[in-house]
Amino acid sequence: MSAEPLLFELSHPGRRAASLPAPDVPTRPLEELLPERLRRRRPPLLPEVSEVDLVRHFTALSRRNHGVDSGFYPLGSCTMKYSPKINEELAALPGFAELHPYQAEETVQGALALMYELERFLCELTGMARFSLQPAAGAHGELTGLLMIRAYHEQKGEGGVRRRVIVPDSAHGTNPASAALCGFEVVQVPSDRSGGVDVAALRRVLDGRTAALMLTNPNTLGLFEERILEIAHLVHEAGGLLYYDGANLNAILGVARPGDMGFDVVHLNLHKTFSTPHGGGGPGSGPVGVVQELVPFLPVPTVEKEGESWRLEYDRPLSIGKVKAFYGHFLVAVKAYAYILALGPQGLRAVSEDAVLNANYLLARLAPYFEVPYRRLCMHEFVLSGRRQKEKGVRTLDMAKRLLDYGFHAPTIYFPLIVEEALMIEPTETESKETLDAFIQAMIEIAREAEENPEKLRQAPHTLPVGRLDETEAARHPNLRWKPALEAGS
Amino acid sequence: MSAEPLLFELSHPGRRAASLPAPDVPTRPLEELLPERLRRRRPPLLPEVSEVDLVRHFTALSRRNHGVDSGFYPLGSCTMKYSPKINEELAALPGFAELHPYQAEETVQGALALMYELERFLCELTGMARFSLQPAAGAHGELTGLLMIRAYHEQKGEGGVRRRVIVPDSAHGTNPASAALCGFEVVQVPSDRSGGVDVAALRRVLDGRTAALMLTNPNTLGLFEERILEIAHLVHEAGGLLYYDGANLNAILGVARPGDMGFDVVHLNLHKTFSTPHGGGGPGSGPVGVVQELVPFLPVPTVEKEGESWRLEYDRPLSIGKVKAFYGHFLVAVKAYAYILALGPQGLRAVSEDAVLNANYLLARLAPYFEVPYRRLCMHEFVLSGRRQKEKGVRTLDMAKRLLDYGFHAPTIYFPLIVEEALMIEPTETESKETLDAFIQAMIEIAREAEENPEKLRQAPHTLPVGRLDETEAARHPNLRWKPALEAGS
Amino acid sequence: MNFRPQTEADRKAMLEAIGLSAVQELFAGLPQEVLLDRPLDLPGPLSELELDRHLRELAARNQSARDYPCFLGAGAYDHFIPAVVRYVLARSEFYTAYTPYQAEISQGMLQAIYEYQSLICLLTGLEVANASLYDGATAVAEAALMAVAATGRSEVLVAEGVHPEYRQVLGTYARPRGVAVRTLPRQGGLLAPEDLRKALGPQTAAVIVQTPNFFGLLEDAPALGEVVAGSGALFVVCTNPISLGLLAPPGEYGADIAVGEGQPLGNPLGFGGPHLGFMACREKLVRRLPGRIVGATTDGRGRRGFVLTLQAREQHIRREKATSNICSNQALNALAAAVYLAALGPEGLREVAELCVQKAHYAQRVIEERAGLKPTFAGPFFHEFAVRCPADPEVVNRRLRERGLGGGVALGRWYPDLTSSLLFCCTEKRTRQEIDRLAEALGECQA
Amino acid sequence: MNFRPQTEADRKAMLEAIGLSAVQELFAGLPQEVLLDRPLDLPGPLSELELDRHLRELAARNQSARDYPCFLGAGAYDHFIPAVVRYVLARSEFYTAYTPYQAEISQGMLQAIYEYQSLICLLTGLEVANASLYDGATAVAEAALMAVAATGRSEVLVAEGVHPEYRQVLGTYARPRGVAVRTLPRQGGLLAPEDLRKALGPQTAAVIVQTPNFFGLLEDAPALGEVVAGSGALFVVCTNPISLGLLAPPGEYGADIAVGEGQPLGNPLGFGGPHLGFMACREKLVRRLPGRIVGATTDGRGRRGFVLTLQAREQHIRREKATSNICSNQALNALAAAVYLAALGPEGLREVAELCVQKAHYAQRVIEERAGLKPTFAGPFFHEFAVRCPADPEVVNRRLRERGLGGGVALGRWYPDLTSSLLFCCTEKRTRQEIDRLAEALGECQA
Ligand SMILES: Cc1ncc(COP(=O)(O)O)c(C=O)c1O
Ligand SMILES: Cc1ncc(COP(=O)(O)O)c(C=O)c1O
Repeated sequence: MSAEPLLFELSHPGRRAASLPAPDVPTRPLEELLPERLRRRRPPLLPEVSEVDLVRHFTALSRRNHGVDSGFYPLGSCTMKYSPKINEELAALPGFAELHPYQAEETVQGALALMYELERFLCELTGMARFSLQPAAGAHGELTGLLMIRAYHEQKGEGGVRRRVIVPDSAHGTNPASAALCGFEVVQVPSDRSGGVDVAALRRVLDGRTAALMLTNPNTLGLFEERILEIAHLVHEAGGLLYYDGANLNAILGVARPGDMGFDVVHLNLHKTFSTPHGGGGPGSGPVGVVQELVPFLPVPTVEKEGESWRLEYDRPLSIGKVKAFYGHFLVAVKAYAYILALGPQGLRAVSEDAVLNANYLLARLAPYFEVPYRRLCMHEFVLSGRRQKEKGVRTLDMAKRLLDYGFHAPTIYFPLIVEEALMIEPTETESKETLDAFIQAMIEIAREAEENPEKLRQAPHTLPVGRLDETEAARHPNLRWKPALEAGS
Repeated sequence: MSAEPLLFELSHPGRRAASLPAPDVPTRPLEELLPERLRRRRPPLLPEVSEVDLVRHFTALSRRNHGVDSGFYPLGSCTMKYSPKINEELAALPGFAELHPYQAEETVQGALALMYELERFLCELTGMARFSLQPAAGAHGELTGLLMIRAYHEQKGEGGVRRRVIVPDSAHGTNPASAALCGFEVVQVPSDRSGGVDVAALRRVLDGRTAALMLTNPNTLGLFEERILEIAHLVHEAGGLLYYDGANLNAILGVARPGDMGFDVVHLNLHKTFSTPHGGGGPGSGPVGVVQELVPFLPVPTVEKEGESWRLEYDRPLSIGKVKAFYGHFLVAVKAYAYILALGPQGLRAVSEDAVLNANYLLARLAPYFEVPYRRLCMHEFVLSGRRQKEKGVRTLDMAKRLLDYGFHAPTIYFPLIVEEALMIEPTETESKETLDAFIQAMIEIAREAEENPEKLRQAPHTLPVGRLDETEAARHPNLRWKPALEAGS
Repeated sequence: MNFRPQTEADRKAMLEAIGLSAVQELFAGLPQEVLLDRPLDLPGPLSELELDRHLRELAARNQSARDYPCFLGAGAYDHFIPAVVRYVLARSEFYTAYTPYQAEISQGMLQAIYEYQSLICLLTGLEVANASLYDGATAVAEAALMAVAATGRSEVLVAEGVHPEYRQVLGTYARPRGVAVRTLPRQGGLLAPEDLRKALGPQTAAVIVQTPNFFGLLEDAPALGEVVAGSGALFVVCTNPISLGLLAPPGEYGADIAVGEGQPLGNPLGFGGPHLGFMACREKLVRRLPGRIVGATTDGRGRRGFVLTLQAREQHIRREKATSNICSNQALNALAAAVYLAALGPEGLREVAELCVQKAHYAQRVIEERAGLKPTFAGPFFHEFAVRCPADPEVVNRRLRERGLGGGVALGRWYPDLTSSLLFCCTEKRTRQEIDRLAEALGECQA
Repeated sequence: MNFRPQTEADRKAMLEAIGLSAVQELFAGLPQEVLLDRPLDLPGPLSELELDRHLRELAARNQSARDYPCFLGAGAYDHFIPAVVRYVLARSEFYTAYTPYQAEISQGMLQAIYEYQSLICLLTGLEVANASLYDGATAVAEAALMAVAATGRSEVLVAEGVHPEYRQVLGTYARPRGVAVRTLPRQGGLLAPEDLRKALGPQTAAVIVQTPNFFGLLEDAPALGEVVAGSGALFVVCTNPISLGLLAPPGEYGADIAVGEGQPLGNPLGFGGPHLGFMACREKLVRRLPGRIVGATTDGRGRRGFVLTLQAREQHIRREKATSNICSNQALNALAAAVYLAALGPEGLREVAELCVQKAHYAQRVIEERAGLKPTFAGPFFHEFAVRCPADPEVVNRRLRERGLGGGVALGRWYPDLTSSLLFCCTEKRTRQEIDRLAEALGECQA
């Protein structure tokens, strides 16, 4: 596959793809409408290309990209499952995609009903009292949830003292980052030898300054926090709240609910568990649910039902306010709503069963070849360590790159931080045994190559349009945009 | 790129992609409804795959296929131009795609209006009196046109004698095949040295037995039949009709019209000139137009306008009848209609100007490296001969295969039959100078390779998922379908 | 809109390379008299925005099967199409390709067609299938001509229960070739084996029946096949591929050629086209088969690959001696059919077929019970059935439309003795509620 | 529906490999007390057909911008989106990928984002851009926090003409960080440079203005920029990217950070989301930038490639010390923006902007002439303008709807002194006829 030029390199003065109608209204000279001083002197140097150039360029780029539809994508913590095609069509219906957020409520009853119902579904799945669909992604959900926790403590007059958020060392980076964004002090608790929160250490940090403990359960090691009820009790006893990072809900749909474990606030990643494709990095959607006591703090607006009609409610005096313009990623919500309805209660539970089964199968089959830091049944994902291979001079990065040659996306690597040379593998329920077996074969092959031909791994990938890219160089001398020729010289 | 298994090889009992609702009506035992004897004993051995299998399989197959959107496709006589994306969306509108052909006329006024208007457009473009949109493709249009010619002669009492259709030796294979299908005797006339019809030879075969002369103009050599008016006069004088194979209308939109050249019947390939993508082999659409005298013979139904409404007319006593169920490839017609409106009169003429310019540019630049059988300005396409390279032991087939390695589709080869080792090149107007220049470079490179490294060409292609495929073997031991294991043994 | 990338500067440079100075000179070879001396009298150009608006306005002037429940069948069927079919068809590598003349760069489409051929063989129980024909009607006509060529005989017998438009097309194709087409009358909507036996003669090249036939009835195809067997004629069965989820494959009861309309397999109604003609036959007839055929072969390294094969049958090689004139076919529709069949699988296809059967039979029952309309015919049927209306069927249809319901197909148009009959179809998409509404409305409309 | 490929036989084999005998055993590690002892109380499952029907029913209960002309703006704009944008977004290699963590297998998305960043730089006249933020509102908030971090100061000044919801979100983000937000009042709808000068202080980290502002008015951004220059505060300009087809790029008049809502660039209204927050800044601020950034680099053979870079700013490396908590962003929306901008090119973008300007000004004129409604503000505006209604704006909107017209945004909701004003927007999609209808209807509705 030859290199694909940049759009700008394809540009040719005078070409053009899109066409526009001539003005059908009487026009006036632009000078009379927009003051000269505020006008652009030169048009922006956008590329000038024809429609065929554009189509070929982006078609070619797409062919240099791996998606779930291209093949296996065992990126741990990311739940790269197959998303039903029908959902894309449904979210594109003009009756959803072409609604303006400020239309009168009576003209968007279908949309409001959908949001209302989806909220109910998420409540049932998590055991929360209410949800807000507004957060744009998981991290945004964390921010929203922590703001509510903050507001809760403030309302109880403890805002000034409860300034600490406890986060396990296995937590996703967004957890501490969100806590900091909320103005909290981040306190890290270590994990114990079985991969769970070190409860003794937790006890030591819990006190009157504790605002919340943020947990991912199953955690990022793919392990269920077995002492969760005890932890919840301790946190609540200390006057803190328990926050659930729900990126991993895919493991426990219909099996267990954060609400029943004692969590007070939950965010979900619709773009993971609820099968809205990840878009190459987004858009996602990170709804936040809360127990009854925190309902007053939800962001505005909420969706309320009265009789057979739905409306947006802004009059919520204790609300943390707005976290985003309008009402969240509605078109993503459409897909999640469709997904839940398509699967139904049994289907959702079966999702988790197969997700966990697939993960344990992979783990069992790979265990002989890689170091397994925690020897337990895992949930929807598990973490291996590349320590054994490292001794041969092969790093986890090398194995990841080599996997690309086998036509697989690599697992998440070097996360969670507490496992040396981590490989975090999440197969999801939408992969067949045949695919898992092919992946196992490739991994075994790679373990063998690590012994016999480490150089091959260190040089990988070998079969892609580019070889291993120099990330250090990229960070040292940032080249972050195409520069017009004149400027480039400077 | 690794081999992609057959759907059947992916099959796994118990898997399934599509889901269906349970019956919502009271059901009765199937035995009571369908006699046992007429029922299937075993379900057909269709593959059993999940939706993700299906998506990955066909995504992978698509990546092993070259379309115009992937790159240059200079397949002569096929007019592989870029087709606007908007047209695909318009043809998919439920108001078009989900119409039943037997709906009441008052419920399909928009569709009938579109057909009516498209007929007018095609009349204006060709100088014909009326068109029928019913033929499914070019060859089907030929059949329809020849049937009308037959009916015309029959009506004049000459059906019994006018049984010959004259076809130049440069004609597309469908021309003689269609004539034969119509029960005509095919008489071939040779081309003269300048690539046109040998008029003297034509004179010799024209007589009272002549039903028609079928011409492609510009012909398949990409040359305009300069003596067309004389030819038309001769044919008409002999009592025959003149048939226009309009696959090549792309060369003369708004420049010249078959009707003005003396043609009586014209078929067009909407899937070539009118930019409806070819679908990997179809569907096409081959409307047929006729001069006033032949209008009574058009297939039924025609679309008629009365006041501000449109209707289908079946009551046409002289009609040749039906050539196809329903009304032709309506959804293809939608795209052609949109295309014509998008371009407008100047735009359509500009299409032909650029198509002809592109072809002549290629011809001028390639002429030093390949034998040019006819040294004239060409129209939208031209034919080279690989004779020079053949002397080095490199056949046109080898050069075609080698072009694939350069990321281009090959030209049409070994057609027209009258040019030895023919390479028939049609760039179309949607290719940029840069693309043409890249193609020229590749062709020059290949001409050089033919001198220096003929073996490399004979072994080409080298960069595709498969090497050169054994067509002889395929024809000798036909393997035309996947066979279930049991049967395969037999 | 403008899809030409050349700019004036490009044109100038290119003209220079050619040795010309103006674009008009490119057309210097055309006789002056044929040059159009005026601009084309056509509307446009429109920008994409205007075009979009205009076409949507036209589309909005139609009422589609999304706007009211469609009970029309008669050769075009309102089935549910899974989204995955549209996903695959939207891959531009497929839909912007030409016929795969260069196999190595077109393996995707070739393999897909090979899979399609295999699926059609599995459905029909026959040994080879082509890559598609234009539609069901032309497939019937091509089958007839194929039989004529294979047998050297000159007469074709066709059951009256074959779609009237298919029979018209058959006539159109047969006439100029001097092939006589005889229509065999129906008894109770069906072709009686006895009638067939009497009609069969030494000049009979083919016997063509359709099952489920135009009235939705199941012909006694095995019995008819037995009559044909040994007569020297070929037995051509036109069938609805969805019905083969439940019904015996034609290959099992003696069909030599199976044809039909493949639209129900994942192709939209499209106001009648593009649809998909499928054709399968016995292996021994393969060199008579019209149209493209894809075969598997290998490359120099033994890797499997696919090519267009047996091209000596085709027009571009054999010209006037070809088995047919067909060139472009319905490749993309065939791809849709392949994806559809694979999406459903054996169980899904059976379910669709059974839903059709159950819903149609329920509809027939409630129409009789609630509207008092009697079935026109008595035999077993698949998913279409005719009923007799006291009122003029066209008036009934209009009244149904006023009630937001699609009507039925008035049979009188083709069968003068059936002027009071309407043909209704139920696919899996029709709900009980829609059927009940139809039954009630039909009752009201008779007044 | 069911998207799990495992069959019972597969499950059995896999359990065996694990050493278990039943699926439930996989959950043995969960405390008994947390196991859900009942089925979920949820509807479904639905087949694809039922799902399709149900969602279409819901969609049909909304009136979209296709059903009536949309004159609403205020942060979400009804622009025409060329089909090519949807084509590119439908390539599953893009939309089913995750964030491109493994660069070599994700070059397509990485290059596309690099192109997007370049386009945003060209539009805004700034030196670096990130790969996207959630929306315009959070982009404003992130810019404020970025300025606070960069300057070490604690107060942010925001013009009252900044979208009220953006200011609310800014407040939500600022409050817990102890950042004070002061709103600068408007004079005639605009921020007066004098007022800004007075408000600027030694603790001012950022001055945030929007132009065209919420009322559609053009702030005197160059004058404001001059006031900010040298104050030690950063000048943050929120802008509509379409307007930059005609208006001076923020980088030219001293903006340190440019942010805005990218939805108008090829993204549908979507009832408010997902949209696209864009952000560009001066090079020296790059290590403060939130979110993903793609950079060009090379492989071992010197071939150009693209990677996520400067990750030391981000949460997965720096955790609580990161510049922001953002992880997933709006990659696909950014891709749409890139395709849209490339489709239009410089000339097309200027045309869209000019069509907006001309239509909006025409609308303002005819509304004044025919409906007698006076503009609320006097200054130059882009494609939105407020008018004063004698009648209650909510009542006017309802009456407009009865006439098949979209209404305007009632400003009283956020600006108590503007309760009688309605804000209207005209994009290139609005036709003269629609505008004339609006003007006439507005006249009728005042009675
Ligand atoms: C455990 C966990 N928490 C939080 C997040 C953040 O979610 P998002 O990327 O949607 O902001 C992720 C996603 O990467 C995650 O895996
Ligand atoms: C000159 C010419 N005539 C006729 C045809 C037949 O058209 P179709 O393939 O649509 O049947 C073609 C297409 O290949 C052609 O190029």
